Amino acid sequence: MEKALNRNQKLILSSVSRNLNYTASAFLRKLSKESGIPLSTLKLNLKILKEEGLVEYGRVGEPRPIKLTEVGKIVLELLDYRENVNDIGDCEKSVLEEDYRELLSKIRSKIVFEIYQAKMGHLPSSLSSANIIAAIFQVFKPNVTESKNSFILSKGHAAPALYAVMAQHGILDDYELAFLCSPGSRLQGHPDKRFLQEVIVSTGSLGQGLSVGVGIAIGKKLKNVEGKVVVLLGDGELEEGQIWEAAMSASANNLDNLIAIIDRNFYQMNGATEEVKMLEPLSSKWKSFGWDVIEVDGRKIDELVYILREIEKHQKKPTAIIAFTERNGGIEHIDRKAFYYIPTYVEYVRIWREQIG
Amino acid sequence: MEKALNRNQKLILSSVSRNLNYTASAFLRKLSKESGIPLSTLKLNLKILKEEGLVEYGRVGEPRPIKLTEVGKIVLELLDYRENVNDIGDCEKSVLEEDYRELLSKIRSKIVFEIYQAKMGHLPSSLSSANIIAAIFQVFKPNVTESKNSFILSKGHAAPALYAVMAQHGILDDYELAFLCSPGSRLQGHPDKRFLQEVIVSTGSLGQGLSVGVGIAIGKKLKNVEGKVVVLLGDGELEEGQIWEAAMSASANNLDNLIAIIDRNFYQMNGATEEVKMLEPLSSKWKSFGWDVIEVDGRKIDELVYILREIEKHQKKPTAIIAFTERNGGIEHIDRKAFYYIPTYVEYVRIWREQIG
Amino acid sequence: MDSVSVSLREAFGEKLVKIGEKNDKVIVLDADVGASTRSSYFRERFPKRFLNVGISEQDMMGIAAGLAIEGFIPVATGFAMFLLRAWEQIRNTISRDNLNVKIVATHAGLSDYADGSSHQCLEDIALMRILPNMNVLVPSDSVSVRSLLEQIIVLKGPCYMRIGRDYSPKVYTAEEDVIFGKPNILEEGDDVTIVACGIMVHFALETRRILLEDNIRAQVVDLHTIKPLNKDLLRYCERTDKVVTFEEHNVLGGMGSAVCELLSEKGFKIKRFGIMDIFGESSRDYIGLLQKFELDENSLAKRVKSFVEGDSIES
Amino acid sequence: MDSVSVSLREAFGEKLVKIGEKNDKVIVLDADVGASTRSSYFRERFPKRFLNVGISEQDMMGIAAGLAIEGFIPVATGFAMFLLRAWEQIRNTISRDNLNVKIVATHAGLSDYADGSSHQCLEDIALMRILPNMNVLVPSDSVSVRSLLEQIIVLKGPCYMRIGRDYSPKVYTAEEDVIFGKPNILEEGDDVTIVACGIMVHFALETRRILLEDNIRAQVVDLHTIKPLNKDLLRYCERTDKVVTFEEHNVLGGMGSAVCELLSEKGFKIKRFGIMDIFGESSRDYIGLLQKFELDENSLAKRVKSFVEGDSIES
Ligand SMILES: Cc1ncc(C[n+]2csc(CCOP(=O)(O)OP(=O)(O)O)c2C)c(N)n1
Ligand SMILES: Cc1ncc(C[n+]2csc(CCOP(=O)(O)OP(=O)(O)O)c2C)c(N)n1
Ligand SMILES: [Mg+2]
Ligand SMILES: [Mg+2]
Repeated sequence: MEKALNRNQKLILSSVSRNLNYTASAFLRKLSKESGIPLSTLKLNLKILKEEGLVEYGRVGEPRPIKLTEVGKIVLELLDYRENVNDIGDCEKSVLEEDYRELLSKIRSKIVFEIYQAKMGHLPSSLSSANIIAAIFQVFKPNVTESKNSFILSKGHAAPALYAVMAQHGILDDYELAFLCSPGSRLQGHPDKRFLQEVIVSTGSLGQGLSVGVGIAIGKKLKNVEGKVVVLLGDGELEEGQIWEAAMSASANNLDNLIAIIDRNFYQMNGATEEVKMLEPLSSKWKSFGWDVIEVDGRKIDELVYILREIEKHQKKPTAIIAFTERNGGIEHIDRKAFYYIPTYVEYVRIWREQIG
Repeated sequence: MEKALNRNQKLILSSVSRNLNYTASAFLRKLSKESGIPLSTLKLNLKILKEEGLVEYGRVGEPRPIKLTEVGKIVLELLDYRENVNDIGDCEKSVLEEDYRELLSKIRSKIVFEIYQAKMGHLPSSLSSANIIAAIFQVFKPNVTESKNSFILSKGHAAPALYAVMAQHGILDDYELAFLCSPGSRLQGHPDKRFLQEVIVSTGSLGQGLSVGVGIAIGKKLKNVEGKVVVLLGDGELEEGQIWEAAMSASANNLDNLIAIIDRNFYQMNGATEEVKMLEPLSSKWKSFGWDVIEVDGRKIDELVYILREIEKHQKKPTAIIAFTERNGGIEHIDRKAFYYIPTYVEYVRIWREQIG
Repeated sequence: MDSVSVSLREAFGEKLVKIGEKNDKVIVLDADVGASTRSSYFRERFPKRFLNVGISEQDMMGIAAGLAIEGFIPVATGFAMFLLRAWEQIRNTISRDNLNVKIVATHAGLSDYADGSSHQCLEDIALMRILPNMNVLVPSDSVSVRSLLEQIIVLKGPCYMRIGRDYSPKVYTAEEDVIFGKPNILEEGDDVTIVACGIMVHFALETRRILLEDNIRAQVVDLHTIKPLNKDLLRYCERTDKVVTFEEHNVLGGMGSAVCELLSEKGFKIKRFGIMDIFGESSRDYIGLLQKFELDENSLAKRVKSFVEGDSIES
Repeated sequence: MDSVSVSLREAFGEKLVKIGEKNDKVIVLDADVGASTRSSYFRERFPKRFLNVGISEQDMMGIAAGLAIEGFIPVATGFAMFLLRAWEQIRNTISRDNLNVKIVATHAGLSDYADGSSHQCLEDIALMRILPNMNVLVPSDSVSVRSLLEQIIVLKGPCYMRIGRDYSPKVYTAEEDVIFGKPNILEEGDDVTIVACGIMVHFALETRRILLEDNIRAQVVDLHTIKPLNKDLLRYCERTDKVVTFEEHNVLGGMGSAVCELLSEKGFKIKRFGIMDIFGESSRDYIGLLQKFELDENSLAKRVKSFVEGDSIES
């Protein structure tokens, strides 16, 4: 699962959906003739698609018509609308400067898709961060080889949101989103560099990302290179003492290239942050640790994008953005107090419709 | 080394100093006659004193006069002036309400004595805390069985100061102060409960004491018993994230029975706190973590005692006392920037004279 | 034998409530994963004796130490991996002062199959068994969880109990059969001894069944108490020529290593099966993951057979 | 053989400067103990490439990870005991991502004799060797410190190097004789093999001398690289009937345990000598403390003799 769908596989997938009632071999012969692609090539790719559970067909002596599996259909659906927004990398062009609504709908749908497919993964926490991660990628395009900026998802359990945004930016293929938590998949339950290089550092154990961010920021200064380091933290995550060690290190080292964004949704795993440990006055905490603090409505991606662009230009100190969010990402019928939530098929379809209509 | 000097051993020690030029057996016969104590008892005790290096004498076939060793002399010196202040436990009586100068001089001398004897241990850090620990014991008499109050020396490297105060309060015998860091001694390099029960919890690894204090404070509340929990922290120690975890827990649990005292001497092991990690604005930090904060001149024990008594009566929240100190404890020729300092004999005598003159 | 009993964490959560009913000194601590560890059952029943200290594992261990000093019996709960965040605190405070803290770690081994390598704890047996004063337990099914939990609560001193998340094929029927400190011989045999802990005990029994088809008779021992290590194990192992160990843990430093240490003076031939010094990864199902790491009964039977028959292909 | 060479931490501090002169990618991190570890020499020479992060070991490991990601070669230094405060960070960030961080831990074993049990680290070999990707080294004298430090700086991947404070009787004369990953046979012998690491190598050589008086000929192997564990060791051990291990570490989980694991399939008779699963304590001198724990050459010779002669009094 290390690679995304190739061109031939995409072709097969879309053809299958249009050609009903063929056996696999008849289908392949037809497609080969139409496309000019050698039969053996198509055969190989079809086999891969079957192994990965996207298509099903009979076998020798027991012929059945070839068709898409449930997963196959959804992957195709995703591929289709990606075509509409002009494919990988270009996504930005298609997005109007001030209208990110469509972008966000797509990202949210992708998140729901991932989790519905896997029947695991942390939906509310991912929805909570979707806007923020989208804004970060919009402004900084981090972690790819050409980029000077780095992004660390310290609250690693929002991995599905990261993957969705990465897919939106062409770092992942949409098709891979069907394989969250599958063995060997690049989409591990938490961002895992061993499987996905663009994850610059593996996370999943809370409270560690900010220190790594400090190290990268110091590294950039030592090398005398430009670039911002952005770390996304959960609010509950701030209960880890290591965060405050890192906060002190950042100000002691004058890291005016380090940005921490706090996904302030007021809930952690087993309760409200203020009931468990009382984080308020949160902004005073960061200030007393030597940081500049900005509070922002984290549900509004345009605000986030605006603020990030401003910081990019004018940062003087390590800067904490407290982004007020909701753990349902605005999807009303998901309880924003809940940590676990796996949609049923009906809910899945409903959300999907709501989002991409 | 689990026990202090017994009555007989003390007697032997002081007699040796008055009786010169006796062999050991002649000395013992004389003493037995004078005191009425059986010869065998004295013999046994003398042997112990020799094993512990307090006296020396010849052996069969090689007679030498019995005499005190260097250590023996100092132990005796200590024993002597303890007699003057009316022995164990009563020390408080002898201290005028507002005049702790003598008390402190004694404690400081004891600290210097310990470290001079051992040629190891952290003198500056101990001197820095001496006033504070003395004040805590003055007000709360913690850790002994009858006490409802608990004290944790989270900055465990100030153990010599703790031991000195404990000796002052009769929890240790002065005699033991000669055995800091000796194998089997109750006076381990850092407070160690395995060797000294009154240390309620072992320390030495920085940053852990406040959490234990939180646990004890919660325990007292659950049991519905009175009593304060006092934790002494180094300022450098505040760089451990666990401190801030504990700080949050304390306020989240409304621990109005927990007091943290910060020995604010502005130095850590390898530099000035503000150069290494920038702790200021320190009082804002504690406030933003939900604590009441009081700043006090930590060089003035009467101020410390006064503040602690006030807090004992009126505490409403977990309370941090930032006590401004100097790491030489006011002994001018010790450099308060230095972390390591072992006095030479000359310095030792000089300090000793200065203190108890 | 292969009917799945109640989930391990369910057994833990329910038993904890029962213990709480009898013993009001028991205080349960949680680092914000109570719903997952099922310590939340205790919270519902005894809200005043339950404390979610937040996502601060180090602080939790310190608080537990303080409560123990005040005479309570704190049970500090969490995911095995994240409790190890506080290893040094456990070492320098709890274990050094021999404090009466009970640590119960869930989601150990590969049992948290979805979450991947950051959550799959393959090191805790090693980290805990080398601590003086610490008792280390790895119950093999939900019956053992109940039985051993009850026993460690009354024991004086620090304990670490490791359990997986849910999967728990039945090994025992009666709680009385599982006694702290006493390894259990579950099946006799004279060709090879399989020493196992945790759910690997179930796989040991299954492996034995498969090996029988090849006429290899395996003795199966459940080593639920890894520390203190009962020396009877030595005697049991003497009954067979060769010894193998099964654990859901790195093959370095864990239970297998403890067995090697115990038997080392006697010249036994021992082979350890576990995770071969690599990290875990995500999976959508547990058994699939065990298969990937060759810890299912079929892989194990093949591997044991090749060891018993003397051609050690792997090494 | 028993002339004391330059102190271990001195050797480390000085060599670090030399390495820094040749390689400007090397950045040294300290958690406020630089004067004690002697990483301060590097600070004096290259103040811009030295960072005292303060008393925050966890943060230090994270920062080291970040620097490695940016292509530097961070050397994270500190007392062994307190670096373990960051075990989980080392595990989940450095080791999991196979990052090029070099960890050098001083004051290990009993070498910090004055400070007592909170500082005397008897667990680090165990905690580090069970981490995938981690290389674990325990140089036996100051020559080995220099040699191995130089080698691990150029190696790609995470390394943990353990050294004591000062005491360092001479074992080697030439740095070329110590090669990463290659156990060194220092003395031949056919009655028993002594596998040792750290300053215990010196005591192994001294023990051998004493055993010779009883006509027991010991082979002495310096296992300075504990991970990756070189399988040649197996071959070396085959030359003698029995094997003993010497380490300044808990006998559980450490180097001796690694040797047991390696030899376990072959039916060797092995006995481990180290700290018998208890904590350290303060002392005014190092050798006295080693004697107390029966790790001096005389105690060791007696203990090895009794094992070789077959009456295992202790067990
Ligand atoms: C060190 C550590 N402890 C515990 C966990 C388990 N855990 C995963 S998510 C979570 C709650 C996180 O809350 P918050 O940071 O507020 O994130 P949110 O999901 O609300 O965005 C917990 C406790 C973990 N992953 N790492
Ligand atoms: C966890 C831990 N890290 C490092 C040390 C080593 N150490 C002992 S004292 C000290 C400096 C403490 O500074 P501070 O807290 O300011 O105490 P002071 O001596 O100034 O009172 C350090 C780093 C330790 N004991 N524990
Ligand atoms: Mg939250
Ligand atoms: Mg200080």
